[in-house]
Amino acid sequence: MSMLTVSGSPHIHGDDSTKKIMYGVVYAMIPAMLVSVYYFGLDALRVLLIASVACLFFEWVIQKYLIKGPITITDGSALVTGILLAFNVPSNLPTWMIIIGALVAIGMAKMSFGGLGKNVFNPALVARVFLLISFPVQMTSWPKPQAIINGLTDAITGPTPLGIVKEGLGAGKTMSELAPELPDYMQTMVGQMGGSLGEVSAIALILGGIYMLVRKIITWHIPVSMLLTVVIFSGIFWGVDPEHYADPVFHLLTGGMLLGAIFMATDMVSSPMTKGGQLVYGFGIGLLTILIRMWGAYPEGVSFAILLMNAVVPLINMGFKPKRFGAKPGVVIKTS
Amino acid sequence: MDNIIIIAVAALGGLGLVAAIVLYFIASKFKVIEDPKIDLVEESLPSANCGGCGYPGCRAFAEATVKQAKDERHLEGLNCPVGGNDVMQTVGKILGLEVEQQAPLIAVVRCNGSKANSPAKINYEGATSCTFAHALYAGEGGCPHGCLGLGDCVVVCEFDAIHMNDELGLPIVNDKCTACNACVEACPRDIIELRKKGPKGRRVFVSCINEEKGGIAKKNCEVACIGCSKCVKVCPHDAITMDNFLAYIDFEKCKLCRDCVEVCPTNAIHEVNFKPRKPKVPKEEKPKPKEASVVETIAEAAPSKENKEAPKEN
Amino acid sequence: MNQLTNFTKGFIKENPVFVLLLGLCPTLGVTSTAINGLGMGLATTFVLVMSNLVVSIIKSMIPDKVRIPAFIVIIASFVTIVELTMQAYTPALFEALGLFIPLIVVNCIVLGRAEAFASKQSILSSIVDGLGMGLGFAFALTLLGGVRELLGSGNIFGFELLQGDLMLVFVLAPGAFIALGYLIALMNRVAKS
Amino acid sequence: MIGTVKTFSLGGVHPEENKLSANAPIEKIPVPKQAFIPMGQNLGTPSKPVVSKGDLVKVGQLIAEASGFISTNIHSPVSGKVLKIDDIVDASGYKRPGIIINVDGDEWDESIDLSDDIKEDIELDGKEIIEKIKEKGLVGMGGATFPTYVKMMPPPGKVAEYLLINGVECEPYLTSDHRLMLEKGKEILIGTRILMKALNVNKAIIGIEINKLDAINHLNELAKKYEGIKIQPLKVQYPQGGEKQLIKAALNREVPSGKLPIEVGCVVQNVGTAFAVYEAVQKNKPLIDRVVTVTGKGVKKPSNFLVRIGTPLQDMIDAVEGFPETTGKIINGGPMMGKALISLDVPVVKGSSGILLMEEGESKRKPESPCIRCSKCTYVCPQGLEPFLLSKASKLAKFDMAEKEKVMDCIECGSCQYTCPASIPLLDYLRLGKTMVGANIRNRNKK
Amino acid sequence: MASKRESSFINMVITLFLVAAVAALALGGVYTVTKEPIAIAKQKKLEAAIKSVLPDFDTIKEAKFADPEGKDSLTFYYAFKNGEEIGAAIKTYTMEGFSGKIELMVGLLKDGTINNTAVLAHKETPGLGDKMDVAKSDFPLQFKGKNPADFKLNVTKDGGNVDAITAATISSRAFCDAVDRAYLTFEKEKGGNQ
Amino acid sequence: MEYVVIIIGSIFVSNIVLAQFLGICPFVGVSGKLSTSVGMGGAVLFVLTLATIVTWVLQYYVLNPFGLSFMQTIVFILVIASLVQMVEIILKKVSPPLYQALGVFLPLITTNCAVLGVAILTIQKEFNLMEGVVYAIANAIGFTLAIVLFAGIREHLDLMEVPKGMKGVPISLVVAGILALAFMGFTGLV
Ligand SMILES: Cc1cc2nc3c(=O)[nH]c(=O)nc-3n(C[C@H](O)[C@H](O)[C@H](O)COP(=O)(O)O)c2cc1C
Ligand SMILES: Cc1cc2nc3c(=O)[nH]c(=O)nc-3n(C[C@H](O)[C@H](O)[C@H](O)COP(=O)(O)O)c2cc1C
Ligand SMILES: Cc1cc2nc3c(=O)[nH]c(=O)nc-3n(C[C@H](O)[C@H](O)[C@H](O)COP(=O)(O)O)c2cc1C
Ligand SMILES: Cc1cc2nc3c(=O)[nH]c(=O)nc-3n(C[C@H](O)[C@H](O)[C@H](O)CO)c2cc1C
Ligand code: SF4
Ligand code: SF4
Ligand code: SF4
Ligand code: SF4
Ligand code: FES
Repeated sequence: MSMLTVSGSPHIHGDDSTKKIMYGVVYAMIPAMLVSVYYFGLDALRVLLIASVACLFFEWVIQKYLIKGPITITDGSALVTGILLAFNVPSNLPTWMIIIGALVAIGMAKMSFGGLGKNVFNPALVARVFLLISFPVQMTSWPKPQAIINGLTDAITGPTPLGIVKEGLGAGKTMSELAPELPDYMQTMVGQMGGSLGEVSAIALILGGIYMLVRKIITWHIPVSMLLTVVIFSGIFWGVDPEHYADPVFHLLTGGMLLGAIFMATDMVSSPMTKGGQLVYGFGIGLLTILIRMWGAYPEGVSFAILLMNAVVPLINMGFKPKRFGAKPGVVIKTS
Repeated sequence: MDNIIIIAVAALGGLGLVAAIVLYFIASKFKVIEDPKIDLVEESLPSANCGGCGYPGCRAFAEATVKQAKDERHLEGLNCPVGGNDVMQTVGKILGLEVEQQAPLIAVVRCNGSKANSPAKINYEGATSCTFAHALYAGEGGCPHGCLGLGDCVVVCEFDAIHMNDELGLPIVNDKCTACNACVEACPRDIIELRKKGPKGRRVFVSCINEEKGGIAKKNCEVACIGCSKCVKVCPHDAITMDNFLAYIDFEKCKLCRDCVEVCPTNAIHEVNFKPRKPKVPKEEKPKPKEASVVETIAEAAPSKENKEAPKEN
Repeated sequence: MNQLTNFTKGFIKENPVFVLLLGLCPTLGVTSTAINGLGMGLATTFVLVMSNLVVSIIKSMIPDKVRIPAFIVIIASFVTIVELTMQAYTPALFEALGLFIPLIVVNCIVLGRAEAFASKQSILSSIVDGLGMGLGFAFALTLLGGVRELLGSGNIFGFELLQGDLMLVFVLAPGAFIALGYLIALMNRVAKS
Repeated sequence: MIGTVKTFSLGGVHPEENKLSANAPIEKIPVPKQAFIPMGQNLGTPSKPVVSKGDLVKVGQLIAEASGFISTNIHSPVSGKVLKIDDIVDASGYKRPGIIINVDGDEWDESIDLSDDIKEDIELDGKEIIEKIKEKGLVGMGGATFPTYVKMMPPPGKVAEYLLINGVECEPYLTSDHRLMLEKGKEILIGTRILMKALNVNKAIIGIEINKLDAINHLNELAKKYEGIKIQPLKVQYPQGGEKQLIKAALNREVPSGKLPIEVGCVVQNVGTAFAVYEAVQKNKPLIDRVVTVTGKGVKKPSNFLVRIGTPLQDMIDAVEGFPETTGKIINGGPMMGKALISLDVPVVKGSSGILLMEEGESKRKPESPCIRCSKCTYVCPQGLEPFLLSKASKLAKFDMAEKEKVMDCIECGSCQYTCPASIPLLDYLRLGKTMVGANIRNRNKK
Repeated sequence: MASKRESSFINMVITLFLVAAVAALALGGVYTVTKEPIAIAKQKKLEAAIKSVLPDFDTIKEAKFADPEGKDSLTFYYAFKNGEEIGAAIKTYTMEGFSGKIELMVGLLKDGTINNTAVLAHKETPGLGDKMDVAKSDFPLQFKGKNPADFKLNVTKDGGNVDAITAATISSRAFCDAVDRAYLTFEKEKGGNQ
Repeated sequence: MEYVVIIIGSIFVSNIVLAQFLGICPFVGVSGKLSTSVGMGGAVLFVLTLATIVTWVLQYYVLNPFGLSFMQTIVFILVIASLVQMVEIILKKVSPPLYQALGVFLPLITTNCAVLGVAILTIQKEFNLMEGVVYAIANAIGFTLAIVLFAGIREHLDLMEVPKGMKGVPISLVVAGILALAFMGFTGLV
């Protein structure tokens, strides 16, 4: 007989694990990855590869030489960050900038806090905003999507639909004047629009979202409250003045809205712990996104909104506690 | 042109005047009386805010000393373990009182059930918490009294004075110890005791608290005190008592003659910071379990170096 | 105290920025370039030395209750002198440092030193202390400015070292915090070894 | 038709059931050669021996008596000679006072009714029943071993309205309650009647999870005869057997934080307790034996045994054809709440509900990794706590925070740790937190 | 150490007064000394700006005019050489910058031709918007010698003649706006002034 | 509308701490606990508003008429220092609970750039008194917002095992940096 083990109860464990969750997210991102390669060609593959490898590499280096702790790069979290970072940049971003992004995501936003689970802000988004602020030119020139089957001609860059709207409205044009420049809904659903790798195809993202919901990797609370808020607020303005405000569906389908709602706002590490808190969090993101999109200088606000709400998460967690069992004082029942 | 200088002087001087007058007025009108000695005493304290004195922070301790000094004209029962005698002397001086000298104390780990002396018979999985493990079971080595080696004492030490020796699986105290009592309270098994540091840091103690009968104790741990009473008999100063098959050396009575150390058959009695014994009794004669001496060398080597630098020492 | 250690302590061991964390506003606010950092550092050094000097001269003449206001007036005078002088002779730097010149007044290092050191020590010690602390501050600001300038625009003291696109963020507010954060972490490491 | 299936609303998990011994009828196991009877067999104060070395005792004879309010009598489970009154090593490796008896034959105390017939009529009145329960040393058989008679005396001002009989047995592997309900259904129902009489209530609910459909149907059939006893089918959901969860499931009442079931007019007893009550009251038999499940994936013949208290576990292991070589962990109780034992050299006690021999592989915990703040522990906590936060607070000795976040409400069900994808020993730290916070509260109350 | 003065009322007041007075004295002194150089430095800066946007001149006449929107007034520095007006340097502004207000000095010749421009103050992003400064890029050079009468002060994207700074259309647009403001005011006041 | 611009601008777009770098010392120093940071925010709100009013009056009724604006710094700081001390003394006597909540932070505020900075900025931006007050209040709110968010994060980080080298100030500054990055999203709102 070998040595007996003692431990406290419970003595059995469910079969869920961090690894399974993280790779689940990776699987959920496969449709969007495929679409990005379809439309942006080998460049998309390059960005995906560089971002993932760089994230894994930096995690390994930091764990091995700086923190000198266990190496956990196989848990999949750095891979998720890498892919999401790739999803958040244009496909023509120079390689070295992607590597800087990975360093920021892993080194600054994740490992500086102690690694997986300890970070306050979403690493991939910190990296994206860092890159956006640092390299505005490269981060805002978007290759036009071109199906791979049309051949790999030199990519033509063009603005994103949100960029067109921001620019156009800024220059005093009206929505109807801008309409010809914008993709139609069908195109935005499939991915026929300018943008970052991962944000172009609504269908692919929704597919991934459904997969994660079914596997219980995420819950509906954050995406739904976020998107609902966006629809309601943009709807109000659009209803009042459709010439100067884009319609809600446009807001939903363009930019990083779905990518953010499904994959980034749902990052469990940087989102609230209770369902009530998650609803508030989603609401906040939606509100801030619309605020920035409509009146801010940047055409897209999802990343900023998520980061801003990341900062509020600790407060939300203090304010929103789960429904405690037996919180109400009991009623003494009298019988004869 | 020089006009501006005059105006400047007038304006700023006026402002200064007004400020001074108003401040003075308000200060005297809204004065809150607080004994200035409190500030003085607080300044002289180490500001560790460790609570070792029994008060919630240095300020509270300062208030208490000032109050007691005023009411009772002595500082008995008040001691800042971190600052030690020096600080209490200073405080005494500030308050115009004498403070009696207190012998310096140090934390002593009374268990030598190292991984080699008390090998694991059970595999433990779970929280690194002695308190939790203590509630769960007797311990990997089987001794229900011995050190669990999960380091609750190490965690609570504010002074970096106690560390886990991974090879032994036992905590080792160094000279940074301020005798704050935190580890003593943290240990669920009451293994740690504050004992007199002793002259030049020399002290003798029984490194075991196992109250089992000899055979059982020995089965769990090679270096356990088996209650044979040899040390009690040999001690010329009546410093050793035997209770529940466990010897205990009273540090008030112990004169550090070390006779007991030599007679202990399991080498459960430890001597620290003594010069190596003259080979009066050749070491080979006693088949000492190896690990026992390791503790001493470690405990000895580390602090003795620091002893030279530590100004506190005597 | 040995005047040499008194002087050098401000650089690493008791560096006002990296260790004592004082005067963080100018530290972050003006260090978009090394030269601004240096300018601010020197201006602060001047104020520090002069006010330490004056305070240690007149320390025994000042009653306790008005100690702080009196010190503040002294410090503020020197700040204003710096302000006026810079405005007259180095207008470009004055403009770059902007609001942070008058804010030297509230820089905790200045008042802290006057209060904690100069009001208790001899004149010479006070000057040396002021100089050490001031230069330590200047050192920290220049270092931070250099790092931010290099990463943000590829230059150091205006000389181009790196070319191409650099990380704008370091010139902006977030970069200031981030760069200082990592510099402090680095300094802690250096100080330990 | 079994009626609406209910369950509790907050949290819960559904581990693999693994009821390997569900079809194994209860077998009697031979009386041991030597019986080891620890004095601390109930929650509360240990009992005090009333026999001394060399005394001859009969089965059912009082050998130790209650020493305090929350304490119980202990009766000899065997007949023979008291070998000594000495320390016995308990399941954790600690010494506990106990009585060791050398068995000699199987001579029962005359007052015990040994006949097989079922005695329906309840002759004693309420007070006498409680007195009987106390005298016969009954403790809760559901695991907590709380002296049963204490539960039968609601504090002044509180009135019981419902008696709940806990037949949930939500722990994986364990089947003793299940078998008992199938084989001793009638006795359990009479026991329930007795308890109802003692508590002066006219409504009793027996909660059973629907993975024990046969038991539900069987008891439904029998209960037709008795007024006021309802069999409540429950969805399979751990920890439905927790009394607060059971009350919530059956009656949709929530026991307030820090309060007892009586606060919402309920008293909860385990089916085993009900059976023991029947035996004590109708047959005058003290609590000297109990049903124990011996099971595990490596066990050749998972069984349910009726064993005497004090029987060494080894005897039962022998009865299931030996100790599997692959065993890595021995658990007293189920895999979710049971206690790991450090050896088989310990006796069966009143609280032993099962012996689970876990395979080496499944008994090892997965290595801990960092909390990813997935909230799953919060979602499954039936008490609405935040285990990730409480365990962190306890680990970092922030006990004030743990107290504020209601660590004392934790029922130690282990759902959180079971679920945690990062395999964090949440419950270990929660227990630590409860220990320390409990001590703090006691100190405060003393002051 | 010398004993401290007691904190009596008189002591406090006198000390604070004295310290303040001495400080004021010193400050007044420094102020009088630096007053001139400060004024000169300011003047120099202004002159430098004017000089950089206008051809050689010897006298300057200052005037203020409301901008076309009538919200604010622009400062005009009419420059004369040998008594003849050669044009005006106009301190103009725009609120349309990426980060708010931008101030420019625009030199217009008598016929309204842009002689040159200079950036006085802005908060645009370094490396992007700040390229509108001559020191940083050639962007402002394209305005030199153009007359807004036939040179459309709009970025090409909006159908104008101005090539925007890469990735800083907003700043470029703002720049045009400021120049346009100067030009329009200049044209409006042309008749009135002479 | 002007006021809205001032308010949004001061709270979000150019947040006093995260974009203007004023009041960093208390932002880093007393943001360890949420309750303390709320207290600090309250104290700043109080002093900032009061100081801005007083200094504005001094500037426009004393310094400007007498051509003494070069003494702005010295006069302002003297006034602020005295003001803070007065408030402290009065508070300690009049309302000990309020003193406990706010007063303990008052000495810290004297050497807080935010107060002097905002006072000077109010003059530089040529605000009238009402605008100055709004500006001061908005900035104090901006300060409170930043410090409260920051304190929340730091309390959260207290439960995380941040690596040794980054523990304390470094990680706080990185958090502040990321927070500032996030706040850049508000660019252009006004
Ligand atoms: C200190 C203490 C006092 C108790 N007092 C009573 C009581 O007065 N009445 C009662 O019905 N149950 C009482 N109980 C029993 C509990 O309600 C409960 O049945 C017991 O703790 C086991 O439940 P569990 O297995 O769900 O934890 C008490 C329990 C404890 C620990
Ligand atoms: C998590 C948890 C699960 C439990 N599961 C059961 C169970 O399945 N069956 C049971 O009878 N008691 C179970 N109990 C014990 C009950 O809470 C309660 O103590 C018992 O039903 C009271 O009856 P007793 O005093 O007769 O044991 C459980 C307790 C807890 C905390
Ligand atoms: C950090 C950052 C700073 C920016 N600064 C400016 C700026 O100062 N001026 C400007 O016109 N655009 C600036 N932009 C870019 C605008 O957001 C917008 O993309 C651009 O003005 C319009 O794009 P285009 O010029 O390529 O058409 C900045 C972008 C970022 C990310
Ligand atoms: C549903 C889900 C969403 C995630 N989203 C992100 C993300 O947006 N950005 C990111 O860096 N990591 C993401 N991760 C991976 C992981 O949580 C992240 O690296 C941690 O924040 C690192 O501590 C996600 C993980 C999951 C399970
Ligand atoms: S905790 Fe123990 S070892 Fe540490 S200083 Fe206090 S008494 Fe000494
Ligand atoms: S001495 Fe006590 S607290 Fe320290 S490791 Fe051993 S058992 Fe734990
Ligand atoms: S063990 Fe405690 S905290 Fe964990 S799920 Fe059960 S009741 Fe909740
Ligand atoms: S289930 Fe585990 S990983 Fe998830 S929040 Fe709870 S403790 Fe953290
Ligand atoms: S330097 Fe600004 S608050 Fe300290």
